[in-house]
Parts: sequence; C-alpha cells; structure tokens
Amino acid sequence: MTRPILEARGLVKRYGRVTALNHCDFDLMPGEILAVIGDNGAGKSTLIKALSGAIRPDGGEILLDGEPIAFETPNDARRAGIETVYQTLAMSPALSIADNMFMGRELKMPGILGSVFGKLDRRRMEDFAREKLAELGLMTIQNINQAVETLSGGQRQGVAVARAAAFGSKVVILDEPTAALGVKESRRVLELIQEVRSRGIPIILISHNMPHVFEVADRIHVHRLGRRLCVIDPRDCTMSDAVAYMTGAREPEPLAA
Amino acid sequence: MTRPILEARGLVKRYGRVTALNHCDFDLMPGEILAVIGDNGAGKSTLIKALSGAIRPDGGEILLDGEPIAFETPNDARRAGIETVYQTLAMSPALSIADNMFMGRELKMPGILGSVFGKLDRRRMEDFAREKLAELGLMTIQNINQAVETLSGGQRQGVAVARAAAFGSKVVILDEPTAALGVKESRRVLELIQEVRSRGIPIILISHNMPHVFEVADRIHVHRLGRRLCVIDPRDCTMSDAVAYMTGAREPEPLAA
Amino acid sequence: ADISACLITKTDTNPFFVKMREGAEAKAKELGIALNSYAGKVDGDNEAQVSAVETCIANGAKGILITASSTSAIVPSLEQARAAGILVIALDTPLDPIEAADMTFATDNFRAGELIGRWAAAKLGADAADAKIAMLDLDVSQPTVGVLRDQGFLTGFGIDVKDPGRWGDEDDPRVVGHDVTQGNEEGGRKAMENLLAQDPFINVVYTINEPAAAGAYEALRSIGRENDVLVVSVDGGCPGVQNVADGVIGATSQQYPLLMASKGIEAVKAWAEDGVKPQATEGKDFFDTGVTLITDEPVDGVDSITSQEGLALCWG
Amino acid sequence: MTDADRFEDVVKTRREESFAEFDDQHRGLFGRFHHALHATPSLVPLIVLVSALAVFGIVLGEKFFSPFAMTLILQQVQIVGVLAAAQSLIILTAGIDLSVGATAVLCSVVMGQFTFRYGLPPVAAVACGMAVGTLIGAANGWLVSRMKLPPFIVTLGMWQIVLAANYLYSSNETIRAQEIETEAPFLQFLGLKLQVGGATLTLGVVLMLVLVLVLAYALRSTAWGRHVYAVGDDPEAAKLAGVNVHRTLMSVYMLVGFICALAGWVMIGRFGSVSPSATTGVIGNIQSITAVVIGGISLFGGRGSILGAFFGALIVGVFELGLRMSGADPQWTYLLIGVLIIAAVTVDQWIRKVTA
Amino acid sequence: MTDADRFEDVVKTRREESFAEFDDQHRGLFGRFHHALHATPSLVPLIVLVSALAVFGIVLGEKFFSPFAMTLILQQVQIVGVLAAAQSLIILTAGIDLSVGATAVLCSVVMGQFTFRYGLPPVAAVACGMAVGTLIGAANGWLVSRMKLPPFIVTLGMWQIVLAANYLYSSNETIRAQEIETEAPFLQFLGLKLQVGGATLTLGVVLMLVLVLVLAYALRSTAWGRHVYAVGDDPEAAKLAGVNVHRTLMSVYMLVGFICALAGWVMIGRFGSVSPSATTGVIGNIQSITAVVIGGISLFGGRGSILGAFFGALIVGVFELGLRMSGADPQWTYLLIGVLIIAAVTVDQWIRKVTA
Ligand SMILES: Nc1ncnc2c1ncn2[C@@H]1O[C@H](COP(=O)(O)OP(=O)(O)OP(=O)(O)O)[C@@H](O)[C@H]1O
Ligand SMILES: Nc1ncnc2c1ncn2[C@@H]1O[C@H](COP(=O)(O)OP(=O)(O)OP(=O)(O)O)[C@@H](O)[C@H]1O
Ligand SMILES: O[C@@H]1[C@@H](O)[C@H](O)OC[C@H]1O
Ligand SMILES: [Mg+2]
Ligand SMILES: [Mg+2]
Repeated sequence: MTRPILEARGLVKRYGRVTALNHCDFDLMPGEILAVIGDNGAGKSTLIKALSGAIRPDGGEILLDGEPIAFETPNDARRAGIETVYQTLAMSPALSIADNMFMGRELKMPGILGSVFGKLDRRRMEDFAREKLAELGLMTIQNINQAVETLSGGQRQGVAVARAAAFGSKVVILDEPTAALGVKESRRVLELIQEVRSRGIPIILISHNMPHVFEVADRIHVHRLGRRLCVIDPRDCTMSDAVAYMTGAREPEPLAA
Repeated sequence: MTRPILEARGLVKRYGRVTALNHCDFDLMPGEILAVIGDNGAGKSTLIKALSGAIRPDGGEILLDGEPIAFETPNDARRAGIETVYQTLAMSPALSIADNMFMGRELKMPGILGSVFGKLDRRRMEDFAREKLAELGLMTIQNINQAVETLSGGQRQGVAVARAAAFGSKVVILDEPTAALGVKESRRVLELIQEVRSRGIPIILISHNMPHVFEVADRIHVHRLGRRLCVIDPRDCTMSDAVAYMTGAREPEPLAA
Repeated sequence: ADISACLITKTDTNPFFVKMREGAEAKAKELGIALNSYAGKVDGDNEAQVSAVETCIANGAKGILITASSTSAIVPSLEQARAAGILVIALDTPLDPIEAADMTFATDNFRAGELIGRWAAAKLGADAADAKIAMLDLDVSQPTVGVLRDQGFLTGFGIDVKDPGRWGDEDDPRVVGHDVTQGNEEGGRKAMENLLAQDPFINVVYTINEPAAAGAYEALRSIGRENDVLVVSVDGGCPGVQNVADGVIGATSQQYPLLMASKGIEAVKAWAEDGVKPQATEGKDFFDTGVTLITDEPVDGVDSITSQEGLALCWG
Repeated sequence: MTDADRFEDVVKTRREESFAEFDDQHRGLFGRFHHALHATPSLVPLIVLVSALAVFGIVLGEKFFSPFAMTLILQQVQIVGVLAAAQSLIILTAGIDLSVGATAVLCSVVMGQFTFRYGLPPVAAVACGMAVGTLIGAANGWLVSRMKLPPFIVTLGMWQIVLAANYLYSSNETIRAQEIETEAPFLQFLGLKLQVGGATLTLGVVLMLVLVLVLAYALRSTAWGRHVYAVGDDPEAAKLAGVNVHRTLMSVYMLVGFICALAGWVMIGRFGSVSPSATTGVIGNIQSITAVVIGGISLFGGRGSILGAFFGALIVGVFELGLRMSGADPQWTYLLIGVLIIAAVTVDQWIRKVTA
Repeated sequence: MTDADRFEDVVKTRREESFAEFDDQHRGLFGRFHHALHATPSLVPLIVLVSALAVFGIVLGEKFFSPFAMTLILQQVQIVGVLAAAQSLIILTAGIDLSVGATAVLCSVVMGQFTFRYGLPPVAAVACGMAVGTLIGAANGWLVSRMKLPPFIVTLGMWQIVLAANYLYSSNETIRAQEIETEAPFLQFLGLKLQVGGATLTLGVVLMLVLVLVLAYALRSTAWGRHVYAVGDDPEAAKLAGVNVHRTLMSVYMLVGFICALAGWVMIGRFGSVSPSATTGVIGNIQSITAVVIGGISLFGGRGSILGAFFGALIVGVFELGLRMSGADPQWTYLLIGVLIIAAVTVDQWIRKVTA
C-alpha cells in the first residue's frame, strides 16, 4: 500500500462554543483527486484551513510525506508546495488581477532593473494572467488591470483558481472552486483539475456539485459533524448513496472503502 | 396579454471603461419564477442591483406595475415590497444571525417597554430566525447568537435567503442563492422558492445551476454581454440550447419565446 | 499706511497675548502703521514663529515684535530678518543671546517669581521653616517663563534651587511636588488635586499664572481648605486682581503687556521714519516694563500695592 | 426528470433533525469565565481596571484606597468619561471625532457668555449651549453622510474651526467662578456635591454614570443601537439590508454634539469658571479616543461596547492619580502613562488570546 | 455519463473567443481627462493644489507668485512633507502613527547631544540618530505585528514615551545655532542653500523631493510595494495569499522610524538649532495625517498614492502662507484652514464623483 502524501489524525478545532473539527482524520494519496463533501457547516473549510496552515488546530497531528509538520503560516505550506484556493478567495480587493495572481511571487525585470531596483515586470505578469484567464474561458474580463473588487463574483473565483493551478507543485487544494462559476467556466475548472492531476499533482476538491464530484474524483471523503464519516469510491457508490451518508439519512458500514 | 409587474427598458450602466449593462431590457410577469442565466460577468448582478435600487443606472427606465419608478436606495425598493438576496449577501459580519435577519424591521417588546423604551424582543426574533433556518435544513448552526462572520459560507447564504423569503411581499430577487449551499440546503431553497410563488409572489432567480433552473423556472431570461439576448421557455428548450445561447455557441432566432 | 509691522506671539489663546495684541493694534492704528499678527499654535511653537518671520520678510515689514517661544531656536530666523533691514523687538521674553534683538521690552520674570516667594515666606513667618509647598508649573517641556518664575519663587522663599535652568531638581523637603497646569483652570484644578492626594497638608501653592490659581482654588475649596492655604501667582490680569480682592489669590506679580506692545510699535515707527533704535533701561540690558506685587495683606520688606490700585492698572 | 437529478431525491424526504450539539469541553470555573469573556467584551478592560486598582492599592496602601482618592478619580475622569461616551458612538460607526473636546469648550463658553454678555436666564443659556453642540454635530454628520467625506478630515477641520471660533467669540476672557456663583449658580449645577463619608460625588459624576448606562442600553437593546453597529460594521451591507444609513449617521453625530455640550456643562461644574483656553479643547479628542481604544472598541467600527470605553477612561484616571500619588514627577508620569497605555492593551489582547 | 450532464457538452468544445469589447463612450478631451483621473488618483490633490495657488496668486499678486515665496512654501513644508511620506507608508498598511513627530524631535536631540555631550563626530552622531529612529520604528512594528496591538494605541503610547524621554534626556536644553555652526556644521548639512535667482532651495527640500519620488517608485513598481498595499487592503487575505505580513509590517515601521530620523536631521538644517521642545513633537502627527488624508490616502489602508500625500502637504503649506501673507489674524487663519481642509476634500470627492 502506498503512503498518503498528506494525512491528518484526530484534528480538533473549537471556536468558543462551536466545535468545527471533532477528532477528524484525513488521507490524501499521491496523484489522486480526493473530493471532500458534506453539509454546510460540516467543517470542510476548517479542515483544509488546518491542512494549509491558515489556522492552527487545537489538537491532532498533520503529516506531509509521512513527516509530522506544523505550518505556522499559509506561507510555510505554500513553500512546501501546497497551494490553496480558500472559500473566501484571499484576494486584495483594491489590487489588480495580475497583482493578485503574483502576490508573494512577483516577476522582476531582467537585468539590473530587476536585480538592483527590484522593478516588477508588469508586462510579463499581465500577459501570463491574461493567458491563464483565457484558459478558464473567462472572456468577459475587459481590463486585466481592473481592481479585483470590481470583478463579478464568478470572475473573482476564476482568478483565484487560475492562481492555484498555475503555481501548485505538491498539493492543490480547492475549496468550492466552482460555486460562483458559470457552466462554461466550471467546465474549464474541471478540465484544469484533471490536467493538474495529469502533472502528477494530487488535488483536494471541496464541492457541493455531485455530478462534478463523481465525474472527476478518485475517492470521496464524506465529512459530517466535524469529522470524516467514511471514504467512498465513486465507482462503487451512487450519488444518492453519497448524499445519504453526508446528510445522515444512512449510516455507513464500519470501515467503508 | 397581462402586464409585466416589473420591467426595464434600455438600461445602461458603465463602470469607468467597463460596460456592465448595454441597453438591457427586462420583464417579470405576475406570479412567475423567472430565471436569469448568463456567463460570469455578463451583467446579471448589475441588472438586479439596478432593479432593487442598489445602483442607479446611467440610462434607461424601470417600471413597477407599469409606473416608472426611480429607487434612490434599496430601502425604497424594500418599502415597495421588493426583497433581494444580493450575491454579496449584505450582512453585518459582527452582528448575530437574528440581528441580521431583522435588520431594519426589528420586533419590539409588547407594551411600554417596546413603545417607550424601544426595547427589542430578542426572544421572539431568535425563535423566528431559528424556525426559518430549520425550514431550510440548516441544522449545523449551533448557536443562533453566533456572529454571522463565524458562519460557514453556506450557512451565511442560508441566512440571507431565509430573510428574503420571510419578508418579500411583491417581488423576491435571489442572486445565486444556492451557490454555496449543500445538496440538502439547495433543495430546501428550491422548495422555498416554489412556496413563495404559491403565495402569488413572483421571483427572479439568478443561477448557474441548469438542472435547478429548468426544474423551477417558468421562463428563462438569457443574459449575454450586458443585455438580454432572448427569453426561452424551459418546456420548449433543452438545457443544451440554453447553454448554447448564453455562451454564444448559438444565435437565437429573432424574437424567440 | 506704507509702514508695516508684525506682531508674533507665543499663542493667542492666552489672555495675556490677546491683550498684548489689542494694545499693539490700538497703537498701530493711532500711528498709522499696518500691523499683521501671528501666533503659534501651542506654547513653545517655534516652527510657527519661524514661518511667521519668513512671511514678514516676504511681506516687506519694517519691524517685528516677537515674544519668542524658543528663545534661542528663533535666533537664526531673526538674524535673517535683521539682515533684511527689519527692526526686531523682543517683547515679554528676552532672546538668547539678548543682543539677537535690537531691543527687549519685558517683565523680569525671575523677579516676578521672587516677589511672591518673598511675600509668602514673610507671611508665614516662622512657619515658613516647615511649610508644605505645591508648585503648579506650566508644562512638562519647561518653557523659560515657567522656569524663571518657579525658580524665582523658590529663591524668594529661601529654598536652594540647584540648577536655576530647570525646575524639579531641588531637594528641600518643603517642596511637596511639581505638577503641570497648561496655564489654565482645568490644569490648575487637576494638578492641585494630584498634589493634595500626595500630601493633604499643603499650605503654600505657587501657580504659574492666575487661571491656574483659580483652578487650584476650586480644588482646595472642594475639600474645605480654601481658607488655610496661601495661593500666589503671576500676571495681574483683571480677573486675577479681582481674585486677589476676593481672597482667592493671596498675592500676584503684575506685569504690563500693553505697555510692552505700545512701546514696541512706537519703536518701529521711529526706526522706519528716522532710523533710530530704542534705548535700554538704565543699568539693564533690556527695557524693563516693570513688575509690581499686588496684595491686600502687605508684609514688611516687600513693596506692594493693593488690589484696588491694581485694578486700575490691570489688563484684560 | 433526468437520472442525475435523482440523487437529490434523498434529501426530498424530510427527516426529524435537531441542531448539532457537541460535548461542552469547557466546564468548571475556567469554562464559565471563558464564556463570560466571550459574551461580555467589556469584561476585559474591567479586569485591567481592577488589577490596576489592586496594584496601586498594594503599593500606596490606604492613602489610595480611601473613599477620597477613589471618588477623586471619578471626578477627574468625568469630562473625559462623558467625551469618551460620545466618541464611542462615532467610533462604532467606523468614524472618529476630533472635534469633541473643542465642541465641549465652545458650548461651555456659549453657556457662560449667553448668560453674562446677553443676560439670558442661565437655564436658557444652557439650552442654547446644547443647541450649539447639536448643530455642530449635525454639521459633522451631514458632511460625513451626505457629502461622503472621511470623518477624520471633517472633524479635523471642525476642530480647528470650533476652537478658533471659541477664542474669537470669547476674546479669551474667563468668566470667574465667584461671579458665576453669585449671579448664575445654575451654570455650576453639575458641580453640586453629594458627600457620603469621605466619598464625594458630584452631579457631573452621576450624569456620566447615567449617560453611560443609558447609552449601553440603547446600543444593546434598541433597533437604533443595532443600526449603529451595522453601519459601522459594513455600511454598504447595512444599506442593502435596509438600514437608513443617512438617518443613523445623522442621529449619531447630532447626539454626540449634544453629549459634548453636556460635557461643557460638566466642565463648568468642575472648574467653577468658564475658560475658553481649557486644555480639553486641544487634547480632549486624543484623551477620549485613548479611553475608547483601551476599552476595546475597534477603530474600524462595529465592535465593542460603551461600558468598555468607560472602563478605559477609568484605567487612565487610575494610572494618572496612582502615579502622581507615588510621587513620580510629571515628566516621568507622562512617560509611564505611555508605557501603561501599551501595557493595558497588551494585557487585553493576551486575555482575549488565551481565552479565544 | 448521465442525461442531465449532457448540457455541459456544449461547452466542452472550445471555440475561438476574444475578450469582450464595447464602444468606448468617453472619447475626446473629457474622456481622456476622465481616464487620467482614474489611472492617477494623485491628480485630484494636484488639481486642488494648482487651484489654491491660482487663487492666492490672483489675490496677492506677484508678492505671492515670486520665486522667493514659491520656494518659501517648499521650505516651510519640508518637515511635514518628510513626515507625511512616512505617515503615508503606515496608513497604507491600515495603521496610523502618532509618534512620527516626537520621534523626529528625539532623533534631532540625539544627533545634537551625541555630538556636544559625548563628543562624537557629527557624522557618527547623525548615524546614531538614524539608528534610534529605526529602533523606535522597530518597537512600534513589533508591537503591532507580533503582539497584534492596534497601531493607534501603540503609537499613542510611544508618542508620550518618546516625547517625555526627549525632555528628560535633553534636560530641555536647546543647542544654539551659533554653536552648531562653529563646532559641528555637518549637523546643519541639510540646511545648505542652493540659490537660483530669488528661488532658494535647501538640501532638506531636495531630500524631501527625492524621498517622495523614491518611495513612489518603490510602492508602485516593486514587490515590496505591492505587499504594503496588500497588507493594508486585507491582512488576512494577504497572509493567505502568501505575503509575509510580519516582515512587511516590520519593514514599513522600521523604514518609517528611519524617515522620521531624517526629518529630525532636516529640522536641524531648517532651524539651525536643536530644540527638544519643537512643536513638531506635539503636532507633527496631526499635521502629517492631515497632509496624507487631504492627499486622498484612505485611513482604512490599501488605497492612495504617496504623491498625493506630498501634494496634501503642499496644499496646507500654500493655504498657510497665503493666508498669513494676506494678513489674516491668526485665529481667523486657523479657522479658515479648518474650512479649507474640509473644502479641499469636498472638491476631491466631487471630482471623483463627476468622473466616476
Ligand atoms: N471563526 C469562526 N468562529 C466561530 N465559528 C466558526 C468560525 N469558523 C467556522 N466556524 C464554525 O465552524 C463550523 C464549520 O465551519 P466550516 O466553514 O468549516 O464549514 P464548511 O463545511 O466549510 O461549510 P460550507 O460548505 O458551508 O462552506 C460552522 O458551524 C461554523 O459556524
Ligand atoms: N463596481 C464595479 N466597478 C467596475 N466594474 C464592475 C463593477 N461591478 C461590476 N463590474 C463589471 O461589470 C461586469 C458585470 O458584472 P456583474 O457582477 O453584473 O456580472 P454577473 O453577470 O453577475 O456575473 P457572475 O455570474 O459572475 O456573478 C463585469 O465585467 C464586472 O467586472
Ligand atoms: O508672560 C506670559 C504669561 O503671563 C502667560 O500666562 O504665559 C505666557 C507668558 O509668556
Ligand atoms: Mg466551507
Ligand atoms: Mg453576479
């Protein structure tokens, strides 16, 4: 059996009187697309925030390649190659699309201008951003220097997804990446996910869209009441089964999948 | 032929160099569920913001019951019975769920406490909020006095939808109400929409979820590049047709539906 | 009028300077001189005074009358002005060095303090040996007027002041403490309360000026000690002299800002028309506009006038 | 209905559901404390306040813990306390008011001059003072709400305007306490004393306490209060949610102007005299903002409680008196208060963190 | 694959697509102007500045429009200008720095006292001053970034600490210009004058101009600058997006401390002497914040340009000199400046609105 590339054991996270993670386990295998599904408020976002260093769990441990790790900041996780699209998107509203895509990894001008004066290579960043957005079919963006706050909900999400897909090297985490996207744009994101996987990079996909989940996922982690209820194989189960588990209409057999 | 209850002619809205509405027409018939579909950034949210007084269009006119109107603020629209769930949800993050649901229409205590001292009837507002959330199946909310900013993305959306459905009297406008919702919660919203319609109140529903649109809509307004491309009848068209129109893969016949 | 002059005061929120300006304006009108007035924002505002001097140069003024906020820091700007042929007169506060001005019309602030110090000591007589003194000063930045009056008072009272350039470094146990008042009623009351909380048996209160004294009096009154504490002050403004008459203040040193101002304006006119500069008082390096002790309980060895006489001379 | 839709059938039948519940892990004393902190944010400055009292009490002994010293603190903070209540309201709307102190001083001057210069009955003069304060507030509110100018700039400008108007109008003349006492004692009404043992309370102190309690009630338990929070939290969202943002802002700024006028009246009570050069005009704004921020109200609006601001004012008052009583000289007191401001907020943050 | 999915097939085949385009409706001069305003927010304060110059020029004639008066404005704003550059950086991170003025004064005192009290060579003393400034900045930054304290409170405390330390350390003694000139002229280096016709530029003015330009470049065109904006815009988002928020904040606060020390050096150049009671220590913060806000930088962070702040400082400078030269009485000057602060921002808002 192969080792999980990213795993978590017994994660606990409480917010005051609210328990968001209740001794939650998690495993991501190399090269797979793992979907995470669950009711609203089940704790999915909290789980991936713990995995990507955005919050520190109150208990439990996380292992990357079998080694226990403790990310202090999302930057640590990013440096370890884990790229995340948060549900809140994590963008600076007043900055432009290109600025946001390259935040923290800006491109400098070649030569002395870049090395000594630290001058940014606007042109190259803008071209890259435009190209990535075109790949996602986001053709309604009229001005690549538009501030992100002036984008429509879906356009904004597209920018965040393009950023993660372009830069992820070890694990890509997507928290409801298509929630606000149109039919065409969602389709492009699914294609993108598969393309990233074909580069050998495993993906965690949180989504409420069952047809999409069943279309692309290799395994499905069902989250309920702050913990992993079971893991199912989309080839063995129907969407109805999955929905029945996650809503509590049916109990999984012990040790499912 | 019956008169539209809400209509718009030639609406224009520009943001600097970006054209969001480009001479857009719109009609909502009494008692119907009208879906609005379109690519990301097509201008759907801008359209409903213009209809609900949240922005003032640069050109064109809006008629309610055949009378030209010019809402100065969302409050004016609300007073006219138009209740809207905005894509950005319009909630005060630091305030509680109940506070947000009753914002601007708080319940006062009976008797002198309420009339003279203006004391709020917390109890009644909380019970009402809890009941509305339960109707939507949002059972993961552990504490009705939780600040809205601590809710999960879907929970937050649920609160906004519950608010609009509970208070709308003439028109209810929903901008992607199920984008962040889980399978069960989305289902409940669809039921709620139908229930509101059965009260005789027409609904405008913006959604990227084609199966849902085709399930509940009476007519479908297809929006493209800032204007109404065509209106289609879900009984005559397939989802593929709709998607083909909105993405520009196919041109509608002149005067469709 | 083709002669123009500038009056630059420390602030214009202090009645002292308001009156000084009124005096200057009246005199300027009488002599047909155009007068522009400037003031700092807060006490000690050198920057605003520098800007004001520069403006006067740009405007082609013939003379500058200034009560300097920072007696030495203003000097380079005034040198520029003098180089441009402008007569510079220091009012109220001598410059450092005093020759940086063409002439100084001022009160001797150290002497003003000394007078009330001597009066208080004489009034207490033998009890002066174990007096408990509260010092209500101007500001933590220790502006020169405040230091001079404070140190003058202590010297007059017979206390060793150590470094006369700053207050607070003496070690005489009779001094209960210093606090700052900003020179107004509000600060006076709070400072008095603070020092009373430290030692409720204070029986002598020095105050930087009369508004601070009035505030201190309110604090004393609120604990019923207004009749057994000596309050002394400096200024001689009409409300202050009235307070001497009413027994709020035991004694105050009166100074004469209107005189300073009118003398200054006359000097500018003389300079502009005849090119002559004013002369200093015999035996001093400045023109002393005088200081007089006002009290209704005169003591031996210190000359004073009554509040009734003081009211005839008071300003504001 | 197509095949793929059918997975939704599972959720079409409704089942009995109850709200999710987890074991409450925070039982016992700490758990309760913890919960109390969350429910009542003003508890944190209260703890800081009590600790400060305790420390000075231990160091200074009964000299400090006397009814005299304790009530002296209340008297010394009464003006800042009233201004801090006003400032809290503005800051809750994500604004800031630099003109509060100047407005208070101008209003006290109006009360005095209207009585002595124009011979109005003192009651009428006080009413005029209140009207002037409310008008200044209305001007601020209108510029902020209608003209959409940043509150910082509006009130910065207003501060200078009001302060200058105050000096110009009064020609900087003080009205003496003795005159007021004999001719218009009503102006000093809020200076009346209630003596109980060594403790001295003035009506001004009582007014401050009542004001804070009334405002706390209004903010917590009335629709208006909720709107104030909503506007401060996210004005755009509040507008979309149906709050009349303009009316809310106007009501807040006008009320604040009125409260500043009250502070002006309190000043006459405390100082006996009417003095246009009172320091409150210059530093009242910074003092009140300090109290508010030490009290845990966010400068970004929408978060915090007015009780906190009141405790914030008391914390500064305790530090000042405590340090002066321990004989620290004024410059060192000044320095230490700087340190203690930072320390108070550090402790506040620390308590919030360990109990998060 | 099920039936209902098939509607997605339509979008599976990719077609040639181009980015959407609409007729540009805003052609012509107005359209260009319009676009320029959007692209360059600092244009608005520039317009206000030019208008103010024009008005005073018309009223006062060539007395005002002389090279002497024009360069005098630059000299009079040099200290506030440098402080405003520093303040802009902090405000862009959604902070505020009340300690800038006090830090500048303390640093100038350190430069002076280290030379005269300890006999250090002036160059070394100036370096020590810079170090002290940077350290104070670092302390502020650490408290804000690591301890998560509100910048307002941190720098309020620091202001008092630095100011009191300044008085205590210097025993409030001024070092006279004559002494510095003869014994350590290097301290006055930034006071050196470049005379061209009636125009007088000092090195301090040149330093201010260079500083503003360099910072404008760094904010616009380097990664660090983008991070500063991102942190001010939404620190949580910036952190999640991979910005090292702590490092960014520390760099900003330390740089600001350093710039304040530069301002201290500029002060020695301008006044010749070293004076611990310079008013900049007390009102430098409000002056610099005023300039920044008039210049259109949002107090909520992340929006605005440093050039705007520079124009803001000039606007105030022009008003002050213009009013003084017209002989307005000082209190009337303050009052008018209050009015003009509000008016300047109203015009700014109005221009933004009609061209939105
Ligand atoms: N900062 C916070 N403070 C308090 N409670 C929180 C906070 N963040 C999350 N919670 C609570 O934790 C629970 C889990 O939230 P989480 O965002 O992980 O849900 P989710 O599974 O991602 O839901 P969704 O599908 O709606 O995004 C929710 O009940 C939520 O209210
Ligand atoms: N405040 C604004 N400033 C500038 N441009 C804006 C602003 N609001 C919207 N836009 C632009 O207007 C266009 C239409 O936006 P809108 O939000 O109406 O799209 P939408 O159809 O609702 O898209 P989605 O499905 O993604 O929500 C977009 O190109 C968007 O970038
Ligand atoms: O002499 C002046 C004094 O009377 C005033 O009270 O304070 C400032 C002094 O310069
Ligand atoms: Mg989530
Ligand atoms: Mg939208």
